[in-house]
Amino acid sequence: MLRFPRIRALSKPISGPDMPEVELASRPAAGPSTRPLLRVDGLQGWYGESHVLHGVSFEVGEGEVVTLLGRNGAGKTTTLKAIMGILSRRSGSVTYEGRETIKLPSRLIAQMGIAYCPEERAIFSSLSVEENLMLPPQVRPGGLTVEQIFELFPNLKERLSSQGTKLSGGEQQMLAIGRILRTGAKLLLLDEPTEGLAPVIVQQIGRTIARLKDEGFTIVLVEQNFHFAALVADRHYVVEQGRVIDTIPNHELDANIDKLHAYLGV
Amino acid sequence: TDVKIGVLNDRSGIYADIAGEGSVIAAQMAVEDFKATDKGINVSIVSADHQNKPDVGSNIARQWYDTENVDVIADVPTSSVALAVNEITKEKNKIFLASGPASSDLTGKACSPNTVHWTYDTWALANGTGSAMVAQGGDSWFFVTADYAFGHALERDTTAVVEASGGKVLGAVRHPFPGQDFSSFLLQAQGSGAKVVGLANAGGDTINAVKQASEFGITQGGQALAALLMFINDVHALGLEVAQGLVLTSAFYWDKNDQTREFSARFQERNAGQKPSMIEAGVYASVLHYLKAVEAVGDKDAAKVMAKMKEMPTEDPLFGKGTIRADGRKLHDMYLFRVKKPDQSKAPWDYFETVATIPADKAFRPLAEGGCSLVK
Amino acid sequence: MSSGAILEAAGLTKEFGGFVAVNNVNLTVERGSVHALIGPNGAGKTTLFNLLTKFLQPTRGAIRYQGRDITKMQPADIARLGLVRSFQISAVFPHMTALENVRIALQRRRGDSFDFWRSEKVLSKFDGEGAALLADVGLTAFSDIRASDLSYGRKRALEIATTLALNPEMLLLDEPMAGMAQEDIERISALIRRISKNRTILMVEHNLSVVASLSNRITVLARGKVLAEGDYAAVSKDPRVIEAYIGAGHA
Amino acid sequence: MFELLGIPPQVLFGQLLLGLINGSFYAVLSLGLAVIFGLLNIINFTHGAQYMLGAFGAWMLLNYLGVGYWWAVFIVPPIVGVTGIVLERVLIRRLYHLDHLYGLLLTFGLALIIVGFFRQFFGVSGLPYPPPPLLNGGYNLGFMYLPNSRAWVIVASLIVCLATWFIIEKTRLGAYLRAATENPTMVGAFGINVPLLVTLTYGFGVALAGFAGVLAAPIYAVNPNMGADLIIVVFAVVVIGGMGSILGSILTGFGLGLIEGLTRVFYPEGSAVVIFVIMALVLLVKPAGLFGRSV
Amino acid sequence: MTTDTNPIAMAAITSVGAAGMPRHHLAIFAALFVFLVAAPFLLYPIFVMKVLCFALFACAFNLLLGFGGLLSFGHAAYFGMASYVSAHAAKVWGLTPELAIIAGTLVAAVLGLAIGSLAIRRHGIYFAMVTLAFAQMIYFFSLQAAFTGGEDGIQAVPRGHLFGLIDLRSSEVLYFFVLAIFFAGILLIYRIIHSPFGQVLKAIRENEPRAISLGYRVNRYKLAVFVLSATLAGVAGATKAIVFQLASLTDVYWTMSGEVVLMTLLGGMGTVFGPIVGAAVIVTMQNYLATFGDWVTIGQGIIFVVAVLSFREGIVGVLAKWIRKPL
Ligand SMILES: Nc1ncnc2c1ncn2[C@@H]1O[C@H](COP(=O)(O)OP(=O)(O)OP(=O)(O)O)[C@@H](O)[C@H]1O
Ligand SMILES: Nc1ncnc2c1ncn2[C@@H]1O[C@H](COP(=O)(O)OP(=O)(O)OP(=O)(O)O)[C@@H](O)[C@H]1O
Ligand SMILES: CC(C)C[C@H](N)C(=O)O
Ligand SMILES: [Mg+2]
Ligand SMILES: [Mg+2]
Repeated sequence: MLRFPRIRALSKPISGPDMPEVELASRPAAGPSTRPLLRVDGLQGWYGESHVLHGVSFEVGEGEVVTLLGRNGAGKTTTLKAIMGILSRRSGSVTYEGRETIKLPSRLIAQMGIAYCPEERAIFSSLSVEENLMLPPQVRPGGLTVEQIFELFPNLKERLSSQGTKLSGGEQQMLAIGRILRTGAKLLLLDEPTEGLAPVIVQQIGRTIARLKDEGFTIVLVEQNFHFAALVADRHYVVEQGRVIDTIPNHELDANIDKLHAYLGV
Repeated sequence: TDVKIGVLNDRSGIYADIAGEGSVIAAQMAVEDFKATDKGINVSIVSADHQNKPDVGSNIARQWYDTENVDVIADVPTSSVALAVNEITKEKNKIFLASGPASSDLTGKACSPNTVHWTYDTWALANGTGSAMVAQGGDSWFFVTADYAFGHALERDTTAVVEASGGKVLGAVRHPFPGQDFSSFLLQAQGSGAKVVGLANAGGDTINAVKQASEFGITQGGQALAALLMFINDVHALGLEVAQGLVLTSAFYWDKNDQTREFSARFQERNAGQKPSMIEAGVYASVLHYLKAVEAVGDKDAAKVMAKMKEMPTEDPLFGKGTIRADGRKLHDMYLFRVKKPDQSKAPWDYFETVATIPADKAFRPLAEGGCSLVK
Repeated sequence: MSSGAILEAAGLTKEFGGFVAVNNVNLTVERGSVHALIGPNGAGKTTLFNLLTKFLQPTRGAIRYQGRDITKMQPADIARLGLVRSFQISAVFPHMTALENVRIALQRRRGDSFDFWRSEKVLSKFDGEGAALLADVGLTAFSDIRASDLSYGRKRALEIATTLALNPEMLLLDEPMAGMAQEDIERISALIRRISKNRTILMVEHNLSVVASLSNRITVLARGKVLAEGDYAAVSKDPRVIEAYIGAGHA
Repeated sequence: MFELLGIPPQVLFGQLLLGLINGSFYAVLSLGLAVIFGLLNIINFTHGAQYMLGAFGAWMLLNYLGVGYWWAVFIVPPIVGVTGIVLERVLIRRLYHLDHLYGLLLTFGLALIIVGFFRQFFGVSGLPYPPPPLLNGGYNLGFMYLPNSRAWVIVASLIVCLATWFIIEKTRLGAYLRAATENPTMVGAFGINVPLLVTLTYGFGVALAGFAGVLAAPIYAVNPNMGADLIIVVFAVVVIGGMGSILGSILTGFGLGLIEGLTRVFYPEGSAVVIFVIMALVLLVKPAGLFGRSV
Repeated sequence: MTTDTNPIAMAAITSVGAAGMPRHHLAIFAALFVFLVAAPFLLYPIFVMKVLCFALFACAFNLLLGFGGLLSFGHAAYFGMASYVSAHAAKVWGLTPELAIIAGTLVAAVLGLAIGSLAIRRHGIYFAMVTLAFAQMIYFFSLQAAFTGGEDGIQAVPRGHLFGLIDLRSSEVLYFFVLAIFFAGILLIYRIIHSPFGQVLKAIRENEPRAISLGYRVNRYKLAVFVLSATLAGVAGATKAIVFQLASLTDVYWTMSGEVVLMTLLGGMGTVFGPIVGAAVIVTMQNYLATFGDWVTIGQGIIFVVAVLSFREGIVGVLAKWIRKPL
């Protein structure tokens, strides 16, 4: 067996003066403890002819952080895209703040206050870093200020005038997260935000998520690294073959760890 | 007898207004006026667009002769295409009634027993306009020449005339064909100090060049403009304001006599209000003459009909009396016209005043000078 | 195990406009080792890779591979010397099947790829070898699937199989585990360990557990410069590395 | 007489000035093409036809409605732009997700149709468009006579070019446009109305072509074929400048006008090919054109 | 922004039949052969020869675009130059037709080598533009050089005697000579596509950096396919000059480069048989609609618009999708 020092280190509950917020994340919850902000019900999705989502259902309460866990190709990214309205063929029901959005174009969904940070980052090469950062229009008040974003991701500040795609892979990830924090969207859909990031940054993002949660943001997180997920989420939904097959509240994670390992094939 | 005439010309390019649909109408009118059916000759007319490209033109000509039993091809503006059709017609032993093309080579080194060159040629244009301008004191020239076979020929023939009349050529500039912006060539012409700026081009090129010459004040500056090949349709497009005063050589003008007026009125009705150009007039006259020859021979065999055409004097309402020479050159009077001032023009299309008439025996290159192999 | 340096870079520098992405880096990779290159995002790891494989031209510095100066060579020629890289963003031939992907690499080794007058049937002689390589990375069941239809993890596996098909002396892997699920990580780790037996590997990787378990030597890059070098134990205790890269969480 | 390279300086300066005027047309046309290519990834082969539409628009306003040149300068470009918007909405829209070859083919086909109809109904000899009184006459600059109509072309196109450049490179709207080129889905997911943006952009690019057409009407004959061969030259200008680079296409437009002007003095026959020689040289030395971002 | 990888060029090879090609390909080749042998007795032979020349030209072009992933916008240069040289060789030097064609082809190959080695260093649209630029220079040369006859072209080229023996003046005899050239050409192209070399091309088209990292010197492969394509385009142009007894500026003008793109796309780029169909459709249209003046232009425009909007894989591409087999 391989040794995974990082995983061991991270799976201990971390506390300490530098990461106080993380503890907040571990609040127990079985279903949404608050009124559901987002409700996905029987969501179906297709890429052309291939049917990828077969009835995804889950709920996220206001101010919660939930994760979608699952193997490669389970349909996690597709679920986020369907919620965001950028999967061209979808059916079922997605309600946000009680409003049905399944038929709306993505721009109206965005204007309701949902923001998406894609797996492949989608940094614009014809825009400078600064323009990339400032691109998404503010949809609501209450987003982070540019200064707060630079505090989180100091790399960005140094490279403001570079071409967006000249940033390193990790820096691009920071930029992709940073730019949606400005918009004031209340529901953030983050697709593998820690992929390819240095551990320091991963921790920073962990702190950021906790802080965002504190400030009332609601987050749907897709993660491969469930040890990271465990630190920040209230609840985990396990996705397999286009369905949610299990729900594990974070506080029951330790008890269910073997089951989860089996799901994820660890 | 069944006769099939193919009108081959430019139906979409820069010469389409001079020799396009109008030529087909002219050919039809010739057939109607000749009352062919009454005389037992069944005439059908086909037409096609050669796009001013030799390959397209020769392709169509060959196909017409091979598969559609076309007996005679008429018109073919654009010298390069005409030369190709000339070759194929000879090879297939049919008849070519060239009205559109300008190159005097058709009755010179490329002459063919199967071809009649009807309306005009570069030699006649050079002779008409060139000598007239020199005679008026325009004894130093600068050419603005379309950079292709026709432009070169026109420049060459005009240079010869100018020099023979005692003038001299100060220079020439060749513009890409077709051109849009002539200002820089005109500026060079202006800079040369020549008394006459000769435009050795045609159609849209001439129109643009004349227009821009007026914009840059060439004529106001004291230089004269000689559009060596200009059609009434070009004048129509330019408007008299700009075109006034231009001197041009032509074989035909609609307002010459009652017969031409009568024909032109009928033609205008069928051709979207446009008066006939000299090429269209030539198509009418050449088809008419061909049909007469067919009637006279009672057969459509090319050699016999051709012999008859050359033997019989020509007579038609548009060009009057004339003859066809051994080298295939049709002879008739040519005219030197001047474009009227706007206030002189009394009616639509009232554009030209006659400056001189060049008699048929002076209008064209003497038979001996062409180098045609049919002339012994 | 080690028998001297296989790859050496001396004073390697790359500037983009005014920005120095790689700054005077000296790097020695021992023959037969698994050498990891880690460092914060934007440290210059990918750029360094690009320099070593000549996808970028260094501003200054020299590179020697097996004692030979390759600073002036073309990327394809470097691959032909047995120094082969993978990409940070998955790189397969999307409209070809998994087997065809591997065959492309096998075919290059055979060296008659200009034969435009022969039937491609001659390529079927590689099928056995190709299948074996696919089996190594657990893709046997997918050999007739087009690469574009494979999941991300499997694409990475295919990419490694393709690279191995060249039977390279030395591999440069840029974040081979990025975006992989746990099961794939374990499989690929095992694979890398196995193939490292008679090869040299230089890899960029953010997954520290993978780095720790696989590599004999680690170079830490930060802001274009070498910050520290040593084995995992030494490097992970280096306070500068903790500050710049690993973070307090790993204390 | 004092001469420069065998040419009297008067003639040389005159030619340079003419080159600049020509360059103005290149600049405005290539700017429109660059805007459309840069932002929509469509190689708009209809551009030449739309330039022609601009000239015809002015001609029709004058002849059918009696509306003069100065009104046409403001009315025609939006009208041409609207025809572009219709094309975009109905046809071009369907091709964005495809290789730009298809956009080229479609717009090429559209150009054939438009030009074909105009040839059918207006012939090809060209129609006269008298310049307005204000543009008649000109100034004697000593080395040449500069018609007002041409001086106006330089001024008008400079203004339009600079304004466009500013909007695209320096404003927020411009940033949306550039981002939407690369990844319209993501920009839409930020809450921006990308389809509208794209339609307006196409309309704007086309309006620029229409504007050039209006400028051309009093100078050249109004002719259905006037854009046909120009398109390939203008396209070369865009490429030399660097595809999608706004500033590049403007500067290159003026620059190549000048170079072409010089060629007309020293080697007139070559003036049609010089742009291509330059294009080959530039692309061999600078892979993405003079001002292009290397990929 | 790159045209290097095209979405629809995916001539994946399936079920290989006995003769080394899939059975349905074999069947199509056979049917095509039978039809073409019968064609001169049913149709105007010169017309069919024109189709064959353009079909070969389009296939040669498609080799570069559909299978090499390189969009050349200057293929008229090789087609037209070969046509001039072969016309000149037959008319002025008095070479026999097969030698004249070889001469034209060689010039196209050399030209392809010269231009290709410069152009392949650029990508996508810039590659297309470099090829266009050189083609425009070739056009300019053809316009100015004395031997091409400028606007008039080289006219009255003798068809001559094949191998000095067989008189080609009869269009029927000439036809079978052209048919042989055509078949040799497309079979060669077929083989190139389905060769080890073809596989490498495909890999390069799909992911060039990866191919480099595997040790392929991609520029050599691109150059090789460029030269092959130019050479075959030359064969087509040289043959055309003999058939029509004419070489003219049309064949070197940029619109000819555009036309071959249209033929290929209309028929189906990246398919084996598409360019043949595309060439046949376009040549037929130009041939039989020539009497309709501007309405031809309008009609052509409408066809392109409809084709792009509703069957953009091209005619054959759409058929291939229906029967789910590469064609
Ligand atoms: N653009 C596409 N076209 C066709 N199929 C796709 C496309 N994108 C994804 N798929 C398929 O849809 C399924 C779900 O993919 P999805 O990207 O949602 O998975 P995921 O759970 O996010 O996986 P990963 O962890 O690898 O990101 C997979 O089988 C994948 O192959
Ligand atoms: N072509 C380029 N032009 C300008 N700057 C560049 C270019 N390529 C990389 N950079 C810059 O060089 C730095 C190093 O980038 P590099 O991709 O090598 O980082 P990395 O160490 O691989 O990071 P990551 O772990 O995030 O992939 C970054 O700041 C990046 O912005
Ligand atoms: C004016 C045209 C109808 C004739 C053309 N210029 C020729 O080449 O002969
Ligand atoms: Mg995913
Ligand atoms: Mg990297």
